[in-house]
Amino acid sequence: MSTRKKASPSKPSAPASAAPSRRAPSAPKTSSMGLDEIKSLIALVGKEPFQEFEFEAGDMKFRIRKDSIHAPAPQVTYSPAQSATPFGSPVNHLMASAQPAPVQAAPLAAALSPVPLDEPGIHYITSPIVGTFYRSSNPSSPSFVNPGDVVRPGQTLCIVEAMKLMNEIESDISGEIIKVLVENGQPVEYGERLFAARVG
Amino acid sequence: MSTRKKASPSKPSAPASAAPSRRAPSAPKTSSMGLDEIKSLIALVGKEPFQEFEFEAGDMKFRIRKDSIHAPAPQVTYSPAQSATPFGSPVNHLMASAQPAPVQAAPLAAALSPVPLDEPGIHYITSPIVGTFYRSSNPSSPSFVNPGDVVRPGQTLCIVEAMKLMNEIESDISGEIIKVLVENGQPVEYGERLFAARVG
Amino acid sequence: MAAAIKRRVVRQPAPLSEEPPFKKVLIANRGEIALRVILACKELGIQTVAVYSEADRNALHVRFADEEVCIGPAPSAKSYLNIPQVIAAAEVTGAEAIHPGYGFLSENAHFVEVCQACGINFIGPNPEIIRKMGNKAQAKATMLEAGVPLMPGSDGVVETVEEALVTAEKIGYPVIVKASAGGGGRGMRICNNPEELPDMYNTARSEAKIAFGDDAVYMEKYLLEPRHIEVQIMGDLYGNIVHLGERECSIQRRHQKLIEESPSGAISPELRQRICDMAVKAARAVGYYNAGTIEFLLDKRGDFFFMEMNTRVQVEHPVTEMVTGIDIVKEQLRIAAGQRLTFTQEQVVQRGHAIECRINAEDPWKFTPCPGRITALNFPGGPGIRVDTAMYQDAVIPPTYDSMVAKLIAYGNNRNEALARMRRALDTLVIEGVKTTAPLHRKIMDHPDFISGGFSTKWMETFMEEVEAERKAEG
Amino acid sequence: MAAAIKRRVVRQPAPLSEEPPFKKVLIANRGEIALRVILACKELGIQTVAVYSEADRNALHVRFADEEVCIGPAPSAKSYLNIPQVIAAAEVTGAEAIHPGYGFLSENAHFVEVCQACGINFIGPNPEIIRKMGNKAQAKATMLEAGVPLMPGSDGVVETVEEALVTAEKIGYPVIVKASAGGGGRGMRICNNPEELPDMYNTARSEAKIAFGDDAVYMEKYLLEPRHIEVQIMGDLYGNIVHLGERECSIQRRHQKLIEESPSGAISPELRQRICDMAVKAARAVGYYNAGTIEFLLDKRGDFFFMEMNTRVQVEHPVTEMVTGIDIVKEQLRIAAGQRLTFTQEQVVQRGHAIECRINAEDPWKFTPCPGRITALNFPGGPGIRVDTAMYQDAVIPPTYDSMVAKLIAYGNNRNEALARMRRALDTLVIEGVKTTAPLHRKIMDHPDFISGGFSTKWMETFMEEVEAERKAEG
Repeated sequence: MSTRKKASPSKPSAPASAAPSRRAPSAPKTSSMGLDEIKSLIALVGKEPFQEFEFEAGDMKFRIRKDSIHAPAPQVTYSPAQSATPFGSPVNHLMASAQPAPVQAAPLAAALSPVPLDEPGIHYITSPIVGTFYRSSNPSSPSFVNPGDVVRPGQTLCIVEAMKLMNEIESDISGEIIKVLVENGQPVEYGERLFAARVG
Repeated sequence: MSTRKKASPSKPSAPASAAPSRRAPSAPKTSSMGLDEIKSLIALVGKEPFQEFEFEAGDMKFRIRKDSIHAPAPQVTYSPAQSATPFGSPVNHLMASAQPAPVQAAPLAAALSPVPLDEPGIHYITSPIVGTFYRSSNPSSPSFVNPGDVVRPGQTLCIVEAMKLMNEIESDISGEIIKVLVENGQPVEYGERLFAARVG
Repeated sequence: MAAAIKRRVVRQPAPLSEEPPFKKVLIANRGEIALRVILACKELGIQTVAVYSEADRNALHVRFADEEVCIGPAPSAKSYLNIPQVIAAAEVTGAEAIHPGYGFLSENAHFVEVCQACGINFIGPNPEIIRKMGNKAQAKATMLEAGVPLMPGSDGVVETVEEALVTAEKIGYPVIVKASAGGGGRGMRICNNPEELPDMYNTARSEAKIAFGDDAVYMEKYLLEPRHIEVQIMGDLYGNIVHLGERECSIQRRHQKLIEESPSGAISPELRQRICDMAVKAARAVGYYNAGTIEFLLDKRGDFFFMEMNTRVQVEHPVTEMVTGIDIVKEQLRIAAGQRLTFTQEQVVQRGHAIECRINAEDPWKFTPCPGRITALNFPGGPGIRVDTAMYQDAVIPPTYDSMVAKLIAYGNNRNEALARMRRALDTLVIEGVKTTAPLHRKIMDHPDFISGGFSTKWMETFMEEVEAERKAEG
Repeated sequence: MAAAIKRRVVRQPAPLSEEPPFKKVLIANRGEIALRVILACKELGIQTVAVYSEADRNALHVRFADEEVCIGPAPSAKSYLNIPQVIAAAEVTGAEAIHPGYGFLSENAHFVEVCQACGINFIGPNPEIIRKMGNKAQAKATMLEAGVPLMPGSDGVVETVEEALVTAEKIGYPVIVKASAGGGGRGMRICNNPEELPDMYNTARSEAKIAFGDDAVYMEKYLLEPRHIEVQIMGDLYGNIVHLGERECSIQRRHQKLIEESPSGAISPELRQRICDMAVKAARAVGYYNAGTIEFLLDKRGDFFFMEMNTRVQVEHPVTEMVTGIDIVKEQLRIAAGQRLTFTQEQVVQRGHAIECRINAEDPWKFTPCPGRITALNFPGGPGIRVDTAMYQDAVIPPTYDSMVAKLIAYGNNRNEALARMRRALDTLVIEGVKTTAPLHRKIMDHPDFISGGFSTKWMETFMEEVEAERKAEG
């Protein structure tokens, strides 16, 4: 799945430092240590110039990770097959948002998005092909799905037209559609997010 | 003063990534530690220039990681007047050592040097000019100074000849000459270390 | 336009001396050639669309195009070779034409047909030409008919000594007798005259029998120190075909060109005239248009033989551009838009000398690919140096595609000046993080054979043996 | 050699087509011009010695020289301008000759004398020529004597209306009357004919009196939209002097050139002949040798006037190299070694068009210097682009020296092609970490005046007013 956020404002020239582990914090099962004590620990760590703090005692375990503006953008990860963003500031780039709102630079657009990116339990259905996105089989038909609809694997969600062929895009999960991410009739690229769904 | 060690073997272009985790050795296994003790440990770690701190005692375990971006590798510093080494490996460079020993790459030569570099209490007398280094006023005269000699400020240590002029180089400290770093008759550049002396 | 297809801030186009041949062109390629086409488009005022695989998200051709479309995952078959995705990308961006670069879909006649069916202008010749020239047998038959010299040989197996003698007489000595089932030098004999032929013929047959269990042999002309000489051709839609002189591409390893130059030191003005005229004749025989290359093998004695035609721009096109001053890629775009050639044969002048070194991310002595991250980079500059590359410091060379990092092109008023410039260009080239073939090139530039120009397509083999021996001696 | 003077592994010099003019040359400069000279030396098989200040320890000219000598701390006066240190560096390394580049010691006659006294070959003309051309009054007197046109004017103060009328008649209208004590436009009047002169003359005097308490005025020819045109000269030690055509350098800000081209669009072939012949005449008058430049102001009507002579290589020499194919720096080295010019006047042909943009580390609109670390870098490549620079990603531009980051040179078969290439070169240039003037250049490349070639030395002022107004309008 492609996040489509290309250039982070800071130059990620040092991938080694840019790949922090991101684990969801374990739920604190309090035992030997009381809640107040944990709180005071957390407060202390917050004051210190730490990036990460892991703590384990008995069956209790917690981990703190700060993401300051100094820290590399969390969405940027590198795999060997992926190269670094070519040069830092995307000064020449604009990203047209799906909304008719004025065009927004990528990071800003992301910040304004009502759907939090990569939230646990949220699944994105992406386009397997390049083409034009249609929500219904023809202009007079109703949309295949709307936010709020519960979908099953294999259910048709939309059509991506390419080379005069109408390609039905099917759901790969069971869940509830919470947002349609592309406007009807708009072009989409490979890996582009079409729908956000809550799995379940 | 110029150190004359130009190229470090690793490229200092990514200071952040150049700071591998340098873990403090784990504390000996003393068991159950109170909250105050943990706090004091945390506070201590915050003050020390560590990147990571891991602690394990009995069933308690914690790990602190500081943001490496805030703390670039200590050996790499940039001053406005100094630029980064142009590219990493000095593959094309050789540095002829002052000894008649085979030529050595710079870092290796430094490692072999019997005089520790920048040791506390050691002062280097450097050449203020480019020219040819002579230890005596003429070939039949004795050297101005020899290792073991105690010198005073203003005392002539050697001659650097440039443009047919014999420039007497004077000591800028009181102390004992412990090593002559340049062979008689050899060219020296601006800022080049000529003598190592023990101040006092 | 949706979020998918990012648009850059496009500057107000400046007044141009010529109308752009196209409004928007999609480049169905990656790496330096994709960037090269983008540069040509920019110079002509054409908007550009980059397509890219997920592995190339941060590639320079993506950065410098006006629009970009991700067309699939890293494997070429699923992205750069995926015709429906490429066509759909052109459709959704409204690109009028597709430049295929070299490799990938550039010589795929089916792709050209799909372009045509979708009303997209393919920047290259038509599918019939591509198909004809892509089929070895058909290409040879066409050339034979057009009177272009082919490598002489027997028609299949030579059954008897008498037939061998007749055949040898027909194709001219020296000849080589080869086992039909053969390979690796066994069952192979070179004969210089009719006296030694009967013995050689029989020995070859017995060797073939022993080695392969089959004593069938065939015969071919044996080329003494052949050179790979190719001629750059350009033709428009109105039947105008011109050549842009020859390129010398004999420095090859396993049929991979390493170094190319123009002009060739092995060619006299008279021979140049003959070989270039023959190339134009060959192109005319297939009604060729757009850029193409006719490859010949040139014998020591000045005989040359058609090998194949490439119906696309070549990796080594810059050396021709440097000596002729003609921008081949811009001309390709103009031709595809239906414009006439902007120059006549008389206006094509080879001036000075150009050499190209292909710098690959490979071990310079073992040629094992070396993908990875570029940690430090300095490309040479100054007079007479051109660099065609899509690399930058911190870029990652993926293992998925070819290993070319950059093409270094040196130009001089004569070969010696070009050579001196290439040496100093290689001496001031810095690429760290991956191994490259630059040290190999630097060594070749100092070799007496290369300096004198006395080399054939077989030279690299000998040279690598020399290198190997040297390396062994050094421990 | 001691530890001080590091030696690089020097490759076995390859067989050369010409004997190196020198064995070893010291370059008494830094930045791109030091590297430029090193490249020329490398091409000629000459060993190089870099000198550097402590601020330039990691500079590319140090990296690519064969030997390097630290000659002092960052301030130029203590390093690059420190004659004893430079000479001592040549002595200890055994350099036979010193190339001064431009700036620093390049026009210091005393330095040349010291070189001579120490038996070191200075790559440039002799101290007498440098001294003569370095002194404005003496240079003008020499040129007057040689019949080179000077800017006409009064001999000092003009005392009466009658004298003003006579002087104006002599120098030709329009004339400018200027307060001797003046400045800032006050006490300054432009007169187009004898009718308006008496009034203008008197007004100027009264204004001068009020403004400066001194009513003395002098007169000069007033140039309509003057252009800065300069002619590249090369001469050898045997009295051969040739010109390499002209350069157009009218795009200047506060007498700092920003953009240079060759040829000039304002010059007809006939005028070119006249102005270039005059430049040769001027050079001959002082017995000039090595590379030099005669700068003229060219009037709208085709009259031109001697401004000054630069007795060294110019920043903008690459545009001449691009159109003539002559390597000026290599030729300088050959001349200094006593070789004859390798070409005759007849062999010098201006072919195509070249434009140079000086990219400075400055705010593009306010021109405040912006030293700092370069965090990302991409120099343009491809056909027709030359980059002269000593920058690299991660380099630090010290505040101590001039702010030039790179010279971008675009070549094309004609001005339009060169312009298109410069545009796309600027569009694919990436310099991050410091501000540069690249956006200013990009804007100029799109301006109708620049495109049409209709500009004078006064143009930048108007252009910057336009820019300012635009920026204000945008908020």
